[in-house]
Amino acid sequence: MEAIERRIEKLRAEVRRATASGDRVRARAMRAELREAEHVWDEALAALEEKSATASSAPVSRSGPLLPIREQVHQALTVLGTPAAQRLIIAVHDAFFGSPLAAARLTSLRRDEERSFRAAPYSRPYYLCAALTADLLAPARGLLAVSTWPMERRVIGPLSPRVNYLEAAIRVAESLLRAPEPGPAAQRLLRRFAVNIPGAGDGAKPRDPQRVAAAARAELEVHSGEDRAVRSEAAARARIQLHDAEQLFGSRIRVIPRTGTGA
Amino acid sequence: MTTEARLDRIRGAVPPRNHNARTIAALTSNPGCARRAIMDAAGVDKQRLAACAGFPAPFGQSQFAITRGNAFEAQVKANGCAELLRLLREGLGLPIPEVSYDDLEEVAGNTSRELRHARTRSLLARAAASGADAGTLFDHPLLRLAVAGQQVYLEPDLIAFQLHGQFHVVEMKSFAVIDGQADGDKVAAAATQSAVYVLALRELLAGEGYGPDSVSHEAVLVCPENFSNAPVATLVDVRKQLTVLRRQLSRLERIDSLAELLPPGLTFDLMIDEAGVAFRPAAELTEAIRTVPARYVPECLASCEMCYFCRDEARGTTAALGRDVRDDLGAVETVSAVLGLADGTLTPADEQAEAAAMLQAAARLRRETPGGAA
Amino acid sequence: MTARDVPPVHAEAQPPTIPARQLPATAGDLAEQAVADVLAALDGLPGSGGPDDLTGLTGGRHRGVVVDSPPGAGKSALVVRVTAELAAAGEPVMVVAQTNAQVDDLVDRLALATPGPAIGRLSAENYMPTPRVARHATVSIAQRADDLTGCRVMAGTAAKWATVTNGLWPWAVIDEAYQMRSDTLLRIAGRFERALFVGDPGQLDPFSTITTERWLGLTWDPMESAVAALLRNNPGIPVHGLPVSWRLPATAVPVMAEAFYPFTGFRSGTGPGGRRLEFTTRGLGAFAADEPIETAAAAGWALYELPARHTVRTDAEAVMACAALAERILQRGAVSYSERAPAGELVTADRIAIGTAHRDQAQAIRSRLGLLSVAGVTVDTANRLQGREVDIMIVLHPLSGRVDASAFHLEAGRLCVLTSRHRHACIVVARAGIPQLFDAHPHTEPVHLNVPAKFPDGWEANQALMAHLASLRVRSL
Amino acid sequence: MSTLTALARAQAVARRIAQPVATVRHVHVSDRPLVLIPLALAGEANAPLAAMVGDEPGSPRLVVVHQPRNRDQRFAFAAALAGIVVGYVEAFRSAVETIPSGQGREPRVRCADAPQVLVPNPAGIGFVRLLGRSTRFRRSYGEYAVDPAVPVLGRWLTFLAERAEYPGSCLLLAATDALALHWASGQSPVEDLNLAALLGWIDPPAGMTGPEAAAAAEDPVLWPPAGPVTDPTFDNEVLAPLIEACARAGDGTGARRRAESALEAAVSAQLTPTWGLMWRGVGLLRALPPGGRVAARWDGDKDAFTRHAEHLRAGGPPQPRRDSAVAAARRLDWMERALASYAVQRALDDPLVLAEYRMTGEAFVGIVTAAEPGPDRRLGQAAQAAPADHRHHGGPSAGRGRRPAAVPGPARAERAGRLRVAIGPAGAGRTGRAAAGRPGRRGGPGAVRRDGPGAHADPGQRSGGGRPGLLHDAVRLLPAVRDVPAARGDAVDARRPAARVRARRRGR
Repeated sequence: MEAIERRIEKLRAEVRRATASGDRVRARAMRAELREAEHVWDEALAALEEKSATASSAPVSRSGPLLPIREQVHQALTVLGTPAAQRLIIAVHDAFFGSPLAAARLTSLRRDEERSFRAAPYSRPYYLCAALTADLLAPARGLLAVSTWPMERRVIGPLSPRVNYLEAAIRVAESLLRAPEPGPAAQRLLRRFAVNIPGAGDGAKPRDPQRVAAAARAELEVHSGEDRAVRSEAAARARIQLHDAEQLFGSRIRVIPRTGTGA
Repeated sequence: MTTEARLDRIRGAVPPRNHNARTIAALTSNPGCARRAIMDAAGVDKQRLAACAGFPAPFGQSQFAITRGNAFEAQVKANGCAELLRLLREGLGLPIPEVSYDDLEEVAGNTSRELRHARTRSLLARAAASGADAGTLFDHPLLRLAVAGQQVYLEPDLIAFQLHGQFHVVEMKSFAVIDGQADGDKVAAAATQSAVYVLALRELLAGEGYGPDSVSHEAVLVCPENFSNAPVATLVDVRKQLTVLRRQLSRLERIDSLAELLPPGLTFDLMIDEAGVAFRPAAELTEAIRTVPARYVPECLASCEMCYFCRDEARGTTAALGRDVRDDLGAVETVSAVLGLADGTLTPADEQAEAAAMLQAAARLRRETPGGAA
Repeated sequence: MTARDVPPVHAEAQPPTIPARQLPATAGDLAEQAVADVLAALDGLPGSGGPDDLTGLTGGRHRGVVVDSPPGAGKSALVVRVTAELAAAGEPVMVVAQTNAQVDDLVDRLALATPGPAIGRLSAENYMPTPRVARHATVSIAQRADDLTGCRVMAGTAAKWATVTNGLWPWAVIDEAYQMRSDTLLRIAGRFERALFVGDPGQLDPFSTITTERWLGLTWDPMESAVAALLRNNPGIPVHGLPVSWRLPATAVPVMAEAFYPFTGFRSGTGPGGRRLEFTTRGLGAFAADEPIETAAAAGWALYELPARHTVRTDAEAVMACAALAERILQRGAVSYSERAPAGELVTADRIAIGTAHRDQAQAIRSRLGLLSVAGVTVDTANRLQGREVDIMIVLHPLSGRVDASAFHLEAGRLCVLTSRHRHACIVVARAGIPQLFDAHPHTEPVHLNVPAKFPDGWEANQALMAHLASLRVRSL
Repeated sequence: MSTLTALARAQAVARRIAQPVATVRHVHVSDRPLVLIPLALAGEANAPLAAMVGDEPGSPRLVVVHQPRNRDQRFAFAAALAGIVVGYVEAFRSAVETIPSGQGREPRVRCADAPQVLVPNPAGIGFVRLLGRSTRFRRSYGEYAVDPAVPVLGRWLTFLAERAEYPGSCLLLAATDALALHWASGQSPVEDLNLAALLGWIDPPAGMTGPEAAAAAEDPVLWPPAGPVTDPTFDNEVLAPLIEACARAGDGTGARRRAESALEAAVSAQLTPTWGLMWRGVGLLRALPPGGRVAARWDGDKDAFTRHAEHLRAGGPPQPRRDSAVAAARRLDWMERALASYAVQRALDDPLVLAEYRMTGEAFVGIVTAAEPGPDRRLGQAAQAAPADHRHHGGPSAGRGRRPAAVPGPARAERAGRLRVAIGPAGAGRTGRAAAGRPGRRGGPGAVRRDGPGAHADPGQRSGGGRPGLLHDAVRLLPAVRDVPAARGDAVDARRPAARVRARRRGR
């Protein structure tokens, strides 16, 4: 035991010296050894504890409804009714379905969906797909949408991020009204929306959903007209220009990137 | 040999370290240092060089700081910059209709810098031209600035337009503003970096035929407030930083005069093999580095990767003890000379006579004072 | 001049007859318009209110007028005139200046300008009346305001006024307001209803021995100048500017305006050639000091450059050079021709000053002058020369002989004071290599939020001035 | 900084060991100081990571946050720290002493002693200030309620941090400041901010020279930074994996317990070396004989402590976020006076400090041959410099003896009077006014010995020479007689601390 701890100390020092002197190669090697040693130490300690037989209760991990991740995301997106980014999807799901979403698995989701679509088009009732940028009809960074939504809803013009945000706020507020007794997570979510919408509420006081929705509608008035114009124009283009897969997952320019010569 | 070729030789067989706002800002921290000027102009990897010469820099960034920084920026920009819009509206009077958001971090899934820069240029030009309803928030635009002859790509966090009818550089930093105040050095660094972006943005718009007034000299600094994660925006006047930067950049243009003084064969090449291991002997490097005069002051310890090397070189000089100390010692250059003059064993040169008188008086006082131990 | 040092002069040169010196400049020099404007502005002020209006703690109505005055724009004359007018209108006025010398000057000039109302000189217990105060029958001196009842005009230093704890004056006239700290304003703000703040924004800021970041960004930061705090708290307060410098010659104004008053600017009261400096004797180039003083006489400026060298503060060569210049000017019998003395008047020792950054430098120059037995030339630091006026100014450049430029030595206000005292010519003495200091100067000063950036920036201002002087450089032998 | 201190640094370089710049101790060192070494998580605003704290060299106590980003754990940390710090501080409220206050007024009662908290460096003081700010407004009820001890801690920490700005106060000290006040190292003031390096210069381990010890001290692996900032390589290679491990392991599992103990071990390893340094520093300071006026200044600290304790007992409000205009003006006035009298007291306590003023011609040495009462009240303490041998140090003075606490000894007559001084050790017998208030008269007609290099300057001219005497400073700083140009005339010297303060905030 002592020996291992001393070794760990020594390795840590080594790694730090290596990184400090910019020697990445050596650092990597040392780090590997260190992790190994730490693992050994952990094992050994664990073994000791087993002997001393401390009946530590097994971890009780909060297990939500065992839906596949795409179902959970679909639920959240359905609440929002607009393309949304990971953070928001997770927050919404947490607020209304009370089970945590594994963020890690979300990142790969869009790629998986695209693969499955290209393998067997339209074999699923819906796909979690991309939102498309209005100008280039390319996938908008980090946004998820539902394939069954009309194209107008899935294209993103310059005003759309704000418009979507306001619409999401309205939807969340309304769902909150419908919910029998909304939990604190839902309350927090609404508050986070309210802070950033003029006239939606003041200070840290819990806000009433109607007021938030009303405020959101008021600002929406300002943007919606112009936004809708851009979106429907883009949607029209998309319907003509893009083939099926692109309709859902966007088109990418493939430029051979010239290697930056520092200039 | 052209200056460019000369600088390439000095850097050695590695691609130049690209400048960024931080390194450009650093040009102002010790502009009197020829060593630093040459290395920066040549794009030398000072961190690695110092390490190979046996004096690894005392820097390095904690991943906690990095994570925190990214998380904060992401939070402020989430949902079409919802939080940022609130700050710009409440704090700086951005009109409600101004919510347009353009993401310039990639162009249709492509992240080539040329492409991004071209798109940045066209979008900003359009906004400038049509004034209203043509873009308000531009996320991660890619600008360009000529530094020592090379075109450097710069990526401000965000640029806001239609704020008082001008473009504003928005800089997001994760250091806290507590009761309206933040760490003065961090703010200074942020201000200088913003100034770099302002310069680059003005250069871009000048190319489109717009005057400097199209870009505000007030940058918007967004930081977490007090001990929360809630962001707060403050306007920072960067006019001083702009004048300083312009001057230092123009001096960097004249780097050739400096380069000419150096031995033609000079190079800091580390002889790195394909495994990424450097083979150049430290002694050789040391010799090479020393051919370029440095201007070490203790403040370098906070800003320059070469600091430990230069400090070691400067041992025994009064400069190594700090500006004030050197002043108080009558600008005598070395410690040994100071002590020699003080105890009279060194006969002062004419220009040292007064310093000598002063030092002797000081030495006498320390001697005479019980416990002075002089 | 004592007999000992007879200059090498040309026999036929005759010193001109010297007209009697007139009284120091007063309203005569002052643009009537400016006075009228200010009085009108003061008329417009609302009446009494909580003293807090001034310090801005409650904001609200403005009860002050600020007058920015570039060097020699008739600031004191304005103060005297306005005070006189207000007093004449029958209302008590408290006059506030920053030093006893300033107060004495004002009292003297007030007494001369207004034989009418009695003037009270509020003073510390150990104050000894200067002749220029004592000579006036209408001036009475006391330590307590209560002992001066009946004096319609009462003058004292801000520090003294801060000890006056009761009484409310309808009017206050505050001179050199940019040199008053805002905490002092806070102390005296309770004593008056309406105030006129007069000062030169280009000069040195007030100062504290304490270094703390505690109050940074507060609009009532006690380390700020009174005017700065006043304006930050009451943005609406009217700010007037005196547009004309009656002191600085046409040769000086463009340079000074560009370097130190970039936003307001001002012009010279005298046109090109309106002032002339001549010598009654020829130099014959016998003295190193001849060329610089002749250059200065011709161009209004000269840079007397000594060989580059890192020196201690009291650089003996520089010290000797400064002293020699003064001595030589007197030897050569400089005569100044101006609107005041069209026939010309001899530049006597009391019309020459030598300015430095540090006291020990001033001290060294004094002793040097002592050895040359040149008497009567004022030698002092920028801080103490504020408000002084001379014909010829000799400046030991703050950066001369330094290894590096420091914030202190770059301070715009310091250089501005030193180079804005003269009516005719300014000679800057410096070691070579100052421009290099600018380029090498590290810009590492911290930046603080909600603290307005201060302009002009000393680094820039210094460069502007040096750039101008470069063409008027005389290298020492 | 003066030429003498600078020269001492040069000598330190040559002799490879720090040189004394004081002959007596100018800070009070408690018999039972509380050493506090805080660590914060990089990138966050005052997110505590750990603290090693205690008033016993042998028994440091360690408080660690396993999830520094978790706000609840932050306040749990504050509560744990409160248990130690508040306990230590309030223990001093019990014992009181009675001060006869003369003039028929009844005697005062104040705490017999006061707490003294020692942190490694100025950044440590900054941490105390911020932790105080982040906790003193917390409520122990309602939403986000915290342990009742937390706001109390916040108010005490704030009190200490504010006191630390007060010249001459010793309630909260940074070890590097206290040491640098007494020794000049052979490195720059910036580098002096590294406690390990500074102590290396002052007290190198056997067989090592100062510079060697200082160089060794810069290896963050051997000598971890004294906080609050941790070394980046420690963050990335050690701390991050351990925190991650804690997060991964489920509550109450053996894995979690193991991860936590591993984290605690690692953090404690970062703190222990500094803990040792702190007590070594305390030892070095204790070894110095205390200056004559140190105790009097500590009495001032006791008064301040007593006042704040009363304020708390009376249920007074917490310190505001920022000073109001009036509070700011008043505080600045206090601080300026304190600074003036502190400078004077140090000069009077310590010939080596006085020597700095002799160097600049602000003070001089002579034999007091006679003293006659006179009207000049400004002579202040000048007469009391070193009463024992009647050597008279003209110049330094607290002015008007406004702070009698700081004015021990001699008769009023002497304080308000005219001195006849024989100048110089040689006692040439020339006499003159020893010290007067106005710059124009300081030094007076009688020539005094000029210690500085400008000795050639004719004495009659001394008046304006150099900076104005401390005497003048002190007098000027009383607002009633503040003389603005003179005040600004001191810019030269006052900018220096400014420069140092900036340097500090850069150093560790």
